[in-house]
Amino acid sequence: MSVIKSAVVLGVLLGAVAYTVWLERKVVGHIQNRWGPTRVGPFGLLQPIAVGLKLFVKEDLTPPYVYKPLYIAAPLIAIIFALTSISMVPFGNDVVVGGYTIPFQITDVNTGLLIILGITSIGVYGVALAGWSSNNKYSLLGGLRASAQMVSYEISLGLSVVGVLIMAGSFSLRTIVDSQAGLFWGFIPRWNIFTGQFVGFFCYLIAAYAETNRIPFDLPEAETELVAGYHTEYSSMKFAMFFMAEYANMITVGCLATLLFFGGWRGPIFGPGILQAIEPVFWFVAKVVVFLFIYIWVRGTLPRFRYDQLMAFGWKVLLPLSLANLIATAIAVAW
Amino acid sequence: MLSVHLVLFLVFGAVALAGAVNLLAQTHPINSALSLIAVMAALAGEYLLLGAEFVAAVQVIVYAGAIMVLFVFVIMLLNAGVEERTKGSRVAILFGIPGMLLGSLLVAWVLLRYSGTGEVAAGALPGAPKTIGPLLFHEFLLPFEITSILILIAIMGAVVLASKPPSSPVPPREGGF
Amino acid sequence: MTQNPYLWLIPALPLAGAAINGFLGRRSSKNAVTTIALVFPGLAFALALWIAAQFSSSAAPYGFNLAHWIRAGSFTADFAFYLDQLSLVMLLVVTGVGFLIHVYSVGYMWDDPGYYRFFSYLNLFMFFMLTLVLANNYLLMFIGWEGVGLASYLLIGFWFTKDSAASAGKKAFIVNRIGDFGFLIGLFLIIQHFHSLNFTEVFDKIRPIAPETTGAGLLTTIGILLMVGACGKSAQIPLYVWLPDAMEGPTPVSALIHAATMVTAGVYMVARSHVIFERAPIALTVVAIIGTLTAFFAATIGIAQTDIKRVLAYSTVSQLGYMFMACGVGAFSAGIFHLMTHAFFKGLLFLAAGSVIHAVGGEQDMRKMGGLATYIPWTALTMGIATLAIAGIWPFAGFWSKDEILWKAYQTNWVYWLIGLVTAFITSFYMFRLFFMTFLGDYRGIQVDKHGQSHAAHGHDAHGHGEPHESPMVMLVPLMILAVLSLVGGLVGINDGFDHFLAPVFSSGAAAEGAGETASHGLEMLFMVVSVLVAVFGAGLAWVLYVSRPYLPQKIADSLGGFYEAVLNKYYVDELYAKLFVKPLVDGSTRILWQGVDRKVIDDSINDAADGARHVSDEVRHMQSGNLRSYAGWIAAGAAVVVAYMIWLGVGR
Amino acid sequence: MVPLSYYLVLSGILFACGVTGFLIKRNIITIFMSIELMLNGVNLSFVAFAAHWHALAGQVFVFFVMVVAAAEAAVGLAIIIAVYRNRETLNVDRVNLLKL
Repeated sequence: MSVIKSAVVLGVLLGAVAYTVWLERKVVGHIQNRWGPTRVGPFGLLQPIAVGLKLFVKEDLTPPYVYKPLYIAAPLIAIIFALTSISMVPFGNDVVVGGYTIPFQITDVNTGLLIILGITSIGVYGVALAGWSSNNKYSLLGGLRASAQMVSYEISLGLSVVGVLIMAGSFSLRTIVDSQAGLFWGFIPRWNIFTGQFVGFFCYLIAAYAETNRIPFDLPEAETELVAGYHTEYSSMKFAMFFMAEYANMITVGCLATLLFFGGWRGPIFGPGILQAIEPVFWFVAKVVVFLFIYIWVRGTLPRFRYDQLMAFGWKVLLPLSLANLIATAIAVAW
Repeated sequence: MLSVHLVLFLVFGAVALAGAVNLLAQTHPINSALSLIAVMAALAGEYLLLGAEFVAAVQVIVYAGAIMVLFVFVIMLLNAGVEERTKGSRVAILFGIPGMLLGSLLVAWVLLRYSGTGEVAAGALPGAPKTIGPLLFHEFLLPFEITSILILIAIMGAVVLASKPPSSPVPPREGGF
Repeated sequence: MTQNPYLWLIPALPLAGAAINGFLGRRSSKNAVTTIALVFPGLAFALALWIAAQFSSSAAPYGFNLAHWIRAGSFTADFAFYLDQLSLVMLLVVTGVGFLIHVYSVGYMWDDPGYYRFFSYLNLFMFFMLTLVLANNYLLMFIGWEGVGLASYLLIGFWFTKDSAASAGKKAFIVNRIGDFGFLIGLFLIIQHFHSLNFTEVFDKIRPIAPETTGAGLLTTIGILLMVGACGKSAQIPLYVWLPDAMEGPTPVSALIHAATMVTAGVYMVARSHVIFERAPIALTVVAIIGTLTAFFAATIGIAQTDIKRVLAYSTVSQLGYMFMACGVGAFSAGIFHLMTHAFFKGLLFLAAGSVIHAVGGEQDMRKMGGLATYIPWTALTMGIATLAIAGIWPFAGFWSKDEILWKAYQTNWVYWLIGLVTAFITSFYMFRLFFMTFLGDYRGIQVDKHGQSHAAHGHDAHGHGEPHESPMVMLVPLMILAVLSLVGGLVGINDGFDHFLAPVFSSGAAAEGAGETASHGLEMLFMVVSVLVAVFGAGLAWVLYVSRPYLPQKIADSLGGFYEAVLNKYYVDELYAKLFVKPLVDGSTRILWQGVDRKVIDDSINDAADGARHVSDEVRHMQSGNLRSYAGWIAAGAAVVVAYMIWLGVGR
Repeated sequence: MVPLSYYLVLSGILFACGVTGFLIKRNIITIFMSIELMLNGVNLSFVAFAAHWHALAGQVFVFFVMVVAAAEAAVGLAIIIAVYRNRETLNVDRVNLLKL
């Protein structure tokens, strides 16, 4: 049962990763007044497959003087942890099919959020080790930047989430989503973002951008300074793994944002029974796609920070802000 | 009889032990660091077995995710290489390894022989955040606050220690001793 | 006990003066220093007079508890004051004579560079002396006792650049320590047995005790120890040696401290402790014997001295011996009476001597004086009155008190009386010798202004004029006042008036007193006549030897030979002490304490310990290789040992 | 059911490994990691005892150990950086000024 679910989720995720890439290219293209991919398939929809194929069949180049065990292990670590974290994410309500209750989730543990945080924190090693084992100063700088940046922003990330945790009183993502049921005045959903976690949400969003090394915080792979940062020396499938890991992480972050601040799969439910079973998943996916769009939008709009600005912002603005949010939430809840 | 609990315990224990030994055997610090991460992950598994899920999560997040990243970071920053061998190190190995084996065996023997018949069940004491929180913030409030002060001091100490020395050194006092 | 909240002001006022002058005097003008120095003791004197005016015997004793001091269990000692008839007499003497001497000092010390310092010390002395007199417990008294010692030390060594003055100060201090040692042990004994140092409480506890007539007991021990303290302070045999040397200090100091007040503290203390002494006849006898011997002994030394101040110093010792004799025969009030009159005439003598010294430009040797009566008539007149007073000529002050003592002494034992009478004769002789040598005959001093330089070392009165000159009024007025007091001061003793005034204090009185009253008045009159005759005879002898036939003394001295030498050299007592005590002490300290204990035991043990430590460290330091891992190894080894021990403990169980 | 002593033996062996690493490793960072290994070994016995005695305090103690470890890591690594800056080496045998 779990195996099937895992396989399905994994397949969907990889597909989503592929089409997030497509989405990104399209959106950025349009932002920059271009068309983006158009040649492969209608609207370039087959482009991801072509890219995948290309990467797959490219020569796997291993430069000399790299530290081989870690050079090989690094992309694996990155992709494995990126894909694992999705296993805690619930996509929708339980559905009952022929007497079997099927939760739309691979595993449901009480401390789901904690485990996701733990897994993402382990994910740093992929980037850091890749940078170090490449035996290349650009890579090393990228790795250093990545580890410092991710450790720093992980604190803000964790603290920004605690506000939601206080309100829900649980680490279980399912409980958190359930706590956001209902409406204000009949039309505003009681999502956390509307019930006081506005600041928390933005802290989360910014910290998440830094965690996933996305623009405007993509210092570890800043091509203008570091060639390609930590994955300078990687090519073909190994590069693809980093690539996929990055987009998988984006999706995970989007899922988490949806679950924590936007009521998860909650949305208007209507129509016949089969539709009612599908609709939560639809709402969920829709919200995640919105987040992915924002990701891409930001990438197309904002310039890159300087490294010292990044660290100063993380420690001097974001951390105090998320702390303040946490304290305010705690006081509000206690009161 | 081999219960699932025992099997899992043995598996995680073996991983932890292998990691610990590998930590000693490796000459490059980054390998040692990764071995240590493996040990920590295995121990997190042991904690989960014992029901201490929150401890396990924190173990992963704090230990593996933060402290060890710091280690790796420093190793990368200082570009630490393979250990040098010196006369002292050989002597240390000569005495250290047998000493460790002897000590471990002694401890193991004593513990197995004399520690009574205490047993623990899987998930014997569920350490959920909800149960640990009140304990931490009521019964152990003072130690908790003290550790926060400790952390604060450590942060300041780390900043002072690692910050670059002033570019223009203080001129020597005139007419001093 | 009646409360009198102004009591504490009397000692506090001079203290304020001392503090102000001591801290600010260096930068103040001389006039400011003078004002401060005179106003505060003057106020104290005025206050004392006011208190005396209000004093009524029925309300006495007065008391005032200023502050808690020591409270240990049931033992208490407070900053508390106590005023009865005895303290009142002392209070008036100290503040009155003290104030007059302050006034005199203004003139005497005017040119001294240490002017402010002198008055600071002098006021400090007043403070301590008044504390001593007014204390209501032995401990506070002891503070005053030590404080006057300190002030005395500071003032004897006032011209500390002069070697003899500095060593005289030290001598006074050290000799006094011997006495204080006895005093302290006496106090410890009192604490141990009576659990208090408060006069009232201690005496209340002692009164029920029967006199120790059969043998020496606790009270005798305490009495003798207290007497040792009194001997030190009041310069009695064998501790009198410091007082003549103390004349190195400025003359007003000699007058105030070493004649009128401080040296009488011992007498006051014995009188204050009369309750103890009355119950310890042996101690009382010792006091009497020591007093008598001192009186006689010091008087004989006084004959041969040529230094005007030293003659007075020995005379002081001698007169203090009289007071001790009085106390020793149980006539405490007579002793205090003599104390008072002595303060008047001896203070006057010293001040007049100071005036003489001032007049002749610092010269103190009487052989270089003579004929001064024409130059300094007022000084000569006042000094003459004082000489008549000390010699015991009717009706001067000394006559009344000395006669009282001799009469009481006779009632106890005629030997005391006889020696006292002989001493009175000698006193009269050497005092008139002093007077005649100084004021009559021809001036033998150096007329030229050379002395201005030759005596510059004295640090005072170095203006270069040849003629002896009269002192300024500021010095003469105190002389005159004291002269009047010396003239009439004894009249309070007529018809035992003084005795009756003090009677409440000494009410438990000696048994001898009652017996005295029954003796016939005729006998007493006879004694008076005898003592006056003796005094006149002594004066006449002095006239013969030093005025009409000045060549005779040298002849007598030659014929006496060795004995004269001995007297001239003060019976070699200082040399004897140097041989007997100082040298063994120095040698013992050098050989045993310094070279034996300090070098061989303490130094060597420390050096050996250090050497041992170094040898051990030389071996052990190899452990400190600088190798971090070896340190870690030691830590691990230590931990392993601890773990092994714990395992062994656990397994063993 | 697993005997408590098994956990303790594992914990003890991990601790012993940490001690040994402290003694035989030359690299300061590795030595530092050995200390962390020791702390982890101790933590395991804390959790095991907590389960055995049903006392959550044992788990709370683990938190404190972690906090101390974090503080120690921050300061320790800063010291290591300072040492490296001065001595240009991470080998403890070459950081030996602390001797006669």
